[in-house]
Amino acid sequence: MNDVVLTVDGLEIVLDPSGIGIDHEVSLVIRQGEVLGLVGESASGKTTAATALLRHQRRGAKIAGGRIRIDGTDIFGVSDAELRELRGGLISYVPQDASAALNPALRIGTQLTEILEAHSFGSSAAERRKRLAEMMAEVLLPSDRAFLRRYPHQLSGGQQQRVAVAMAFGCRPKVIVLDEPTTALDVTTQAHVLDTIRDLTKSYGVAALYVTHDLAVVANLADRIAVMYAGRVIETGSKRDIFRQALHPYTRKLLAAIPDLSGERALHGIPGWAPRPGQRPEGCAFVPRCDWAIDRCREEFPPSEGPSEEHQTRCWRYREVGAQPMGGDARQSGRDGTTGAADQPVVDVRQLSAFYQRKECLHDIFMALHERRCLALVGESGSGKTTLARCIAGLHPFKIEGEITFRGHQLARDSRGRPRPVRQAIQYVFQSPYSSLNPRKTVRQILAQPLRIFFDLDAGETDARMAHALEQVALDTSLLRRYPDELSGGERQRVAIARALAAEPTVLICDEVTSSLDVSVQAAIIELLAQLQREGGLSMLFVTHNLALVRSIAQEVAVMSEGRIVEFGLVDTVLENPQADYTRKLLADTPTI
Amino acid sequence: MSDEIETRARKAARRSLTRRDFLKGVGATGAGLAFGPLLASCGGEESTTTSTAAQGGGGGPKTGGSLKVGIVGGSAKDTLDPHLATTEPDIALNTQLYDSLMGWDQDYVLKNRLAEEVSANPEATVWTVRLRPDLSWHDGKPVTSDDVVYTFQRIVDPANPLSGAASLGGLKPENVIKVDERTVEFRLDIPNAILTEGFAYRQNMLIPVGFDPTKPVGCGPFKLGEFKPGQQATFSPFDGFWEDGPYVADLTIIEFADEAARVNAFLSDTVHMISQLPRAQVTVVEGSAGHKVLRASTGAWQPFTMRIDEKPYSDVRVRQAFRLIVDRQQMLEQAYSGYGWVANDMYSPFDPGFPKDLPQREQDLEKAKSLLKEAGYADLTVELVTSDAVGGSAVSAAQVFAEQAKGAGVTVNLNKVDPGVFYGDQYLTWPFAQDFWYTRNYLAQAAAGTLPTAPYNETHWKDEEWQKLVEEAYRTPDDAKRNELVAAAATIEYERGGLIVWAFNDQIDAYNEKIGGVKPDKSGTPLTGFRFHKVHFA
Amino acid sequence: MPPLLKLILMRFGLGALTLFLVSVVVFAATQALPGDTARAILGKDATPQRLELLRQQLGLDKPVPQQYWEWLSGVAQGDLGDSLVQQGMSVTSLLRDRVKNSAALVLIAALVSVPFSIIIGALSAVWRDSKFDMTASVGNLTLAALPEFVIGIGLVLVFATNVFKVLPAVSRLDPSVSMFRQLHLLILPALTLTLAVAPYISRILRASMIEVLESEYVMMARLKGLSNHLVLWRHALPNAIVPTLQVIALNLAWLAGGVVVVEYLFGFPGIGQALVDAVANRDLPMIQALCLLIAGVYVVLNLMADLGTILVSPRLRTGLR
Amino acid sequence: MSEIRSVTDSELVEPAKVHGARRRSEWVEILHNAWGFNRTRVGVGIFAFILLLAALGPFFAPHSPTEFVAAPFSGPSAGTVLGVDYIGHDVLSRVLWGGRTVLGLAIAATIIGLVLGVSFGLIAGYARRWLDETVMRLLDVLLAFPQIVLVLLLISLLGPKLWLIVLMVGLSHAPRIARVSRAAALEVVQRDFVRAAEALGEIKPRILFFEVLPNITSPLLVEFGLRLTYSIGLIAALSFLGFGLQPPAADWGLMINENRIGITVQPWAVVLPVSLIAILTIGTNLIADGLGRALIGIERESGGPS
Repeated sequence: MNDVVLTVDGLEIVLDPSGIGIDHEVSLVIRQGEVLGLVGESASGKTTAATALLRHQRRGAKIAGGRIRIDGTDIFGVSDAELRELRGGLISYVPQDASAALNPALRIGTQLTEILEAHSFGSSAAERRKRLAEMMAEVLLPSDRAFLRRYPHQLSGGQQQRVAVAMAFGCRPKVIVLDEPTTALDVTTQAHVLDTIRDLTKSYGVAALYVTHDLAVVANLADRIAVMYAGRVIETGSKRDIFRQALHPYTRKLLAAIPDLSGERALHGIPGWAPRPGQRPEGCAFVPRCDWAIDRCREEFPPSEGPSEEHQTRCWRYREVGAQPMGGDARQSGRDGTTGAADQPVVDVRQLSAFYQRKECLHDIFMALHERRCLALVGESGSGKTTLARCIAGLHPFKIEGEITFRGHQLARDSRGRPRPVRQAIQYVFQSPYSSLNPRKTVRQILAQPLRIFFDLDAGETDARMAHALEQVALDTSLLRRYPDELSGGERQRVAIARALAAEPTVLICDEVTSSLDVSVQAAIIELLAQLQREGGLSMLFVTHNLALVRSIAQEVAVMSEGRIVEFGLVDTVLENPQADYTRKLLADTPTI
Repeated sequence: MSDEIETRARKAARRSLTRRDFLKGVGATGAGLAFGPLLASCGGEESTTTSTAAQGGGGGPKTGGSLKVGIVGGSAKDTLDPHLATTEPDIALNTQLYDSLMGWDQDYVLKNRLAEEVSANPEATVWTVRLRPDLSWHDGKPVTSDDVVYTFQRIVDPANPLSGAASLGGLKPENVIKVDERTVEFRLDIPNAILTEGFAYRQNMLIPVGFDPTKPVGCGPFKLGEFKPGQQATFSPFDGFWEDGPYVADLTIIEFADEAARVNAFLSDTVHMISQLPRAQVTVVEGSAGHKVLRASTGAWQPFTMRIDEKPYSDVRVRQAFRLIVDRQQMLEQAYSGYGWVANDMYSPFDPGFPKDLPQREQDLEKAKSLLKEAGYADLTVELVTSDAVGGSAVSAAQVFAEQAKGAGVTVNLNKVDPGVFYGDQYLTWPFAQDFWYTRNYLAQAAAGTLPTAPYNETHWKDEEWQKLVEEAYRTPDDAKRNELVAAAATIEYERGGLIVWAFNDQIDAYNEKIGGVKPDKSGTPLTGFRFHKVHFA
Repeated sequence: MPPLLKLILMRFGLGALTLFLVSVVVFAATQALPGDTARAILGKDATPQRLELLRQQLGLDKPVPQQYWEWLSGVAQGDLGDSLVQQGMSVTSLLRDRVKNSAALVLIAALVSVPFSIIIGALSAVWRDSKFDMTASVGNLTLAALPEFVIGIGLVLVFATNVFKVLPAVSRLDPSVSMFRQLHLLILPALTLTLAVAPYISRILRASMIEVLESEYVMMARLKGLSNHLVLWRHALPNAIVPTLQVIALNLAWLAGGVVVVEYLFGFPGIGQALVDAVANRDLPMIQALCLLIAGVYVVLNLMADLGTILVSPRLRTGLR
Repeated sequence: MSEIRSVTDSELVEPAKVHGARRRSEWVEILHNAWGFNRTRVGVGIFAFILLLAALGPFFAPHSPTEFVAAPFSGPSAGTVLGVDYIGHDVLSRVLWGGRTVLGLAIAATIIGLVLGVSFGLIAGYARRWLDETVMRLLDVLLAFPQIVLVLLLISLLGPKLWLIVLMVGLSHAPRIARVSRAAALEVVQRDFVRAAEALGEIKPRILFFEVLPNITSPLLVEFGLRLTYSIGLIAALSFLGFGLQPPAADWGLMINENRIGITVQPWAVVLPVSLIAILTIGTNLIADGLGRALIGIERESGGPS
C-alpha cells in the first residue's frame, strides 16, 4: 500500500444554503500509475466528488466533511497559498469541455505557459519553452510559434481537449482528475484522446481519477472502477471484478443497459430514474428500482463489505447477488424479420443533395426505407445524418435537389407543402425531449395537437386516443395533467414518442432519440422502440451516432460520412464484414466492454 | 405708447422666441415674465414700496458709480434700430440711446420730451411740432427738423412701413413738412385727435438723417459703449442730454435668459436692478437686507375674450353671465398673487375719459345662472383656449375661471395650446380665449383691439352705436368733449362687450437700496420705464 | 477581402444605412407636420404673394424627394437651414456653442462615470454578496430607477437651495467667459448625468463579471493554481469588459438624450435645452438638426462599440466564426 | 453537446419540483420565487402604497385639487397641512389626486409598448431572414433616438395630446421590447417543439401564439416591470418639461414644473411629488429586479437539460 497516492475518506458534500447532501461517505484510494474509473449516471454526484479532490466546489455546494490526502498532504489542511501550489502542481484537472475551459481571450501558448510560470516549473524562460514543446509533443500537437499563438476557437474540439490534457500534465503532477474529458467528442477523436491519456498516465506513473457516465470507456481505460449512485460509492473493484462478478444490483443492471456492438447481449433498461439530491430516500437509494430490495434496505444503508479488500460493495444482499451469473439472454430483439424480402420502399430518396445556406452539405444520396423495417442511419456529428432525416420529414429550411418519394408520391421540401395524409404518415421524434416538448403545455395539450390537426374527433374520442398513445409508450394517463418539467427525461421522451404515435404514422423517424438520456434510460427507450416497430408494423428510420445501438434495433444500416452514404446494407453484414474504410475505422474506435 | 410693443410681442409669441419659452419652462408662475417688458404686472392696492422716498435726501443726486442692470431675455437678434425694437432688451437698450418727441411720464401722463410745443388746428388735421432748442446728437450735430422729417418719413414709408406707422394713423411721407429749423408740420387727410400718442410711441423715437443702426447715434441720455447681442451692452453718459442726468458714470445692461440666474445675480449684488422679479421671489427679496421690490401699478391687462359672433357668446346674456362668474378679487389673488388691481370690464384706466363711477362688477353666480338659463344654456360646456404665450399668469387665470365657473354650472375645459398655435393661424378666431394688452388710452386701444378695423379685434366686436361714438371722439380735439364720448363708448362695452377685464397687473422689479431715483412706472415698462438717466447711487 | 476588413466594412455600411434611414425619418416626420412652414415664418403678415415667394425660396414647391435631397446635401455641407424662430440665423451658428457646451457636459459625465462604474461593478462581482456588494446593489437599483430630473432636483435641493447652498442651482454659462472658469456651473448637471448613467454600467459589468467568474475557464484558471491576481485581471476582467462595451456606448448615447431633461432643469445652454425650446416653438429646422445630431451620436457610438468589440475579442478579430 | 454537459451541473440543482407534486406554471413560479427576495417585497409594498394612494387618495383629499384655499405659495397652516402651490391649490390634495395620471398613463403606455414590441419581436424572431432584417433595421432606426428625443420629436409634430403621449411613450418602448422578445423568441424558435409543430403542419399564427409566446412570458414579465419604471419616469419627465398633462390637471410631474420656481419658499409642492415619483420608480424597479433575479434562478434550475 505504500504506493497509494490519493486517499479520499468519508467525503461529504452538501448544497450550500440548504445543507442537502450531494455526496456521502465517499471514500476512494488510487495508487501510483493507476486509473480509477468513477462511473455514475446523471446526478450521481461524481463530478462534485471529483472536483473536491482539488478542494474546489462550484457555487452552491460546499465540502462538509471527510479527508483527502494526496501524497501525504491533507489538502483540507493547507493554506490558500499552499493550495494554489498544489493545484496544477501536485494534482491537476482535465475539464469536461475544453472549448469552455480554455480562456477565449488568451492565446493557447499563454495559457500553457502560465501554468509552468505559476508553479515555477523550470528555472528559466528557455527551460519552460523547452518543456512547452515537450508537452505539445506528448499530446501529439505541433509546438511551433504559429500554433501556440492561436486562440482556442481556432482549434478543433480534439485539439482543444489535447491542449487541456497537455496543460494538466504540464507540471508532472502526481494525481490527475479527468472529468468526462471525451464526452463532447466524436468516437474517433475520443479514441485518440483516450489513447493519449492512457499513454501519459502509464509513462509518468500518475494516479488518475477518470470520471464518466460511460462504462464502455472505462472498460478500455481504467484499472479499477468505482460506481456511484445517488451520491454514494456503491461498489468498487478491479475492472475484472466489476465486469465479471458485480456485486451490486445497480452495477449489474447498468452493465446490462450498455449497448453491445457484438450483439451478444440483449439490452435491458432500468425502470424508474435516479433520485436527485434532496429526493433520496432513507436507506438505500436504489430500492425503488431494485429487484432484490428487502425491508432492511429501506431502513438502513449497508456498510462497505465485499469478498476482498479490493472489491467492496454496499448492499445487504451482495452475496446472493454475486451468486447469480452475469450476462443474460443472447439474441437481440430488433433483428427479428431481417431475412424477409424487402417490399417496395415506403420512403425512397434519390440523388438527393441538400444545402446549408449556400453550401452543399448532402451529396447525391440514394436511400430506401422499406415497409416494416428499421433502418439505422449512423454517422459522426456533422456527417449529415440529421439533415437527411429532416429532409425526409420536410424540416430542412434550405434548398434541396433530387427527389424524395413517399409510396411513390414526390414530397415537397417543406412539410407545409405536403398534403395532410403525408404529414400524418411521416412522424419525427427529436433528439432531446427537453427541447421537443413545449414546457408551457401539459401532456394533454401536447398530445392533443396531432389529434386536432389530423383527425376530426370529439372530446371522448380524443381522450381515448391519448390514453392509447400513452399506453403504447407505457405511461399512465395520470401524466396528462403534468407539464414536461414534472417528468423525468425518459418519461419526456416517451411522451414525445406518444405524440408521434398519436398521429398513427406509417414512418417514424427517430433522430438520436437516446443521446441525451442516461444509459439505463436509453436501454429502456430502445426496448420500447424495437417493440413498437416490430408489433406496430412501423417503418422506422433510426438516426444515431452510436454504432453499438444499431444491433439492438435495426435490420438495415446506412453509414454516413461527410454528407455521403458510404455503406448501406443489412446490419449483420455491415457490422461483421464492413466494406468501407470509414465503417471499419468507426467500428474499431467504438469502445466496447 | 405701447400698442406696437404688443403687436411685436404677439409676433414674437407667434414665432415663439426661444428665450421666452425657456422662461416659461422655468416657472409657470412667472406669469407675464415671458413677455418681459411688455407684460406689466400691477399693484391693485397701493404700491407698497415707495421707492422714491428712499433716495429723497437733500441736495442733488450723487453722481458717479457703475450701474449694472439685469433684464430679461435678449438674443442675437437684439437690435439698436429704435424703429424695429420689439423685446424687452431692445426697448431697454434703445431707451438709453434715443428719445421721442413726446412721452408718458411715470404717472402715465403725456408730456413733451424733445418737442417744446405741439399744437393742432381745431379740426385736428394739421399738427405743428416745435423742437426744444439746443438739442444735439451724440456726435455733436444739432437735432433739426430735417431729422424729424427723416424719422417720420422712414416710419411711414409706404414701401416698408415700420412698426410705428399704425400709431400715426394715415400720415403720408409727403405730408411731413419742414417749416423751419425747429418746426415741422404734419398734415393729415383724416382728423386724428390723438396724434400726440403717436409722438409718444417708443418705436417712433427720433433718429438723425442718414441713420445707420450699426453705428447708432441718438440723442438719448447714454452713448453706446460695447454691444454684445444676447449678452450685454455698456453705455457712457451723454453730456448733451436735454433732461437732468445721467448721474451714473457708466451703465451696463446684462441680459439674463434665465429667471433664476437673474435673481441670483441680483441677490448676490452682481447687478443693482433686475426686471421681472418672479412673484414667488417677492418674499425672498423683501426678506433680504439691502434689496427692495419695485412694484408698479399699471394699466396692463389680460382679458378673457368672447367672440360676439359665435355661439353661445353671441347671446349678450351669456357674456353678461360669464362676467358675473368672475370673482375678481380671488382671481387677482390666485393668479397674480395679489399683484394687481381689480378691473371693471373696461380697459384704459388711466384715460381721462375712463368712467370711474360705474359700479364695480362683482361675482353673482345666481344671476349668472338665471341669465344662462334665460339664454337657453343651462348646462353649458365651453372650451377656453389659453397659452403660456399670453403669459403664465393667463393660464393661472384661466384655471381660476374654470373653477369659478363650476359655481354657475358651467363646465370650462381648458385647452392649453402652444404659443405658436395660439398666435398662429387660428389667432383671432378662438371663440373663447385670452389675450394681453399694455397700458394705453382708450382710443388707441380701440384702434388696436376693438374697432372693426383693429388688427387684433379678438371679440369681433361690432356695435354701431359704439363705433359712432369712437369715431367722433377721434375727430374731437376738445379734451372734455372727447372724454365724454370715450366714457359713453366705454360704458357700452361695460354693458355688452365681449371682454372680461378682471384686473390690471402690477409690474414687479427689484432694486438694490444703494441706488435711488427708482420710481414705479404706470406704463408697465419695467424699472422706472428704463429711464436709467434718473438713477443714481445713494 | 480579409474577413476582418469585410466585417468592419459591413459595420460601417450598417451604420451608414441606419444614419440614412434616420435622416429619412427625421425629414419625413417634419415634412408630415400639419401646417405651412412659410406661414409659420411670416406669421400674421403673410400675404398670398409673399407666401408664394417664400415657398419658392424655401423650395417648398418642389417634389418631396427633391426637397429631401436638397436638405440632405445641405446637411452634408453643414447647412442645416435657418431657424424659424430666430430669423436670419442659421441653425448651425445657433447650435455651435451649444454643441460644445453639451459635449463638455457629456464628456465630463462620461469620464467620471465610466471608470467609476467599472470599478464598482468589478468589485461588486469579486466580493459578491458582501456588504459592499449589497450596498452598491441597492444604490445602483435606486439610482437606476430614478428619472434624471428627480436626481437633479434632489441634488438642487441638497446642494443649491434648501439644505446647503454651495453650488448654483442654475448653470447658465456666460458665453463670453471660458468654460474652464465656470466649471463650478457644470458640477451639478454633470453629477446628475453621472448618477443617472453609472448604475447601468456597473450593474452590467457586475453581471458580466459574475458570469465570467463562474465560467469554466476561470474555474480552470483557479484549478491550475494561478494567483487570484492573475485569475481576476488576466482571465476574468478582459472577458467581462467585452459585453460591457456595448452598454457603455449605449449609455453614452443615452447621455445625448439625457441632457435634454438635465439641461432644461439646470438651464444649461446646450443642445438638450435647445431641443426643448425648439419643440415648444415648433422650430422645425432646429428639431431636424438636433434629432439628426443626437441619433448620429448614437449611431457613431454604436459603431465604435462594435469596432471595439471586434478588436478586443479574438474570436471576432481573427474572423473565424 | 450542451445536454450532456448539463447532466453534471444538474447535481447541483436545488431539488425544486422535478418529480414531485404538481408544479405551478412558470410565471407563477417566478412570482413566487421573486417574492422570496426582500427587495421584491419592499418594491411591492411601495407599489401597493402608491397604488392605494393614487386610487384612494382622492377620497381623503381635504380639498378639491382645483380649489383655491390660500394665497399662492403660502406655507403650511391649519387648513392646508402642506401649504399651497403656485396658484393656491392645496398641495396635499393635489398630491393625493396626482398619482392616478402618472400610474394610469404609465401602465397604459407600457402595455401599448409591450403589445407593439412583442408583436414586432415575435414576427421578426420567427420570420427570420429578410423580414426579420427589415423589421429589426427599422426598429434600429427608432432605437437611434433616445426615448425622450423620440417622444419630443413626435410631440413637435402632433402636439402634446394626452392619448398621443401615451401612444408615443409606448411606441418609444417598442423597439427595446421588440429586441428582448426577438432574442427570447429566437431561442425558443430554435427549439424542437416548434419544429415538431411545423412538421405537424400547424399554422403560423398558432405557432407564434401557442408555442412561442408562452415561452417568452417570463422575460417579458421582467421587461414589463422595467418598462413600467421607465414609463413613469418618461411621462413624469414630459410633464416636467411642460409637454405632458396640462393645467389644471393634478399630476406629480406637472406639479414639479409648476412649483419649481417656489422651491425655496414652499418646498413641499416640489419635494412631495418628486419624492413620490422617486419611491414609485424605485418600487417598480425593485419588483423588476426581483423578477429578474427569480427568472435567472428559474432558468438556472430548469436550465438543467434544455
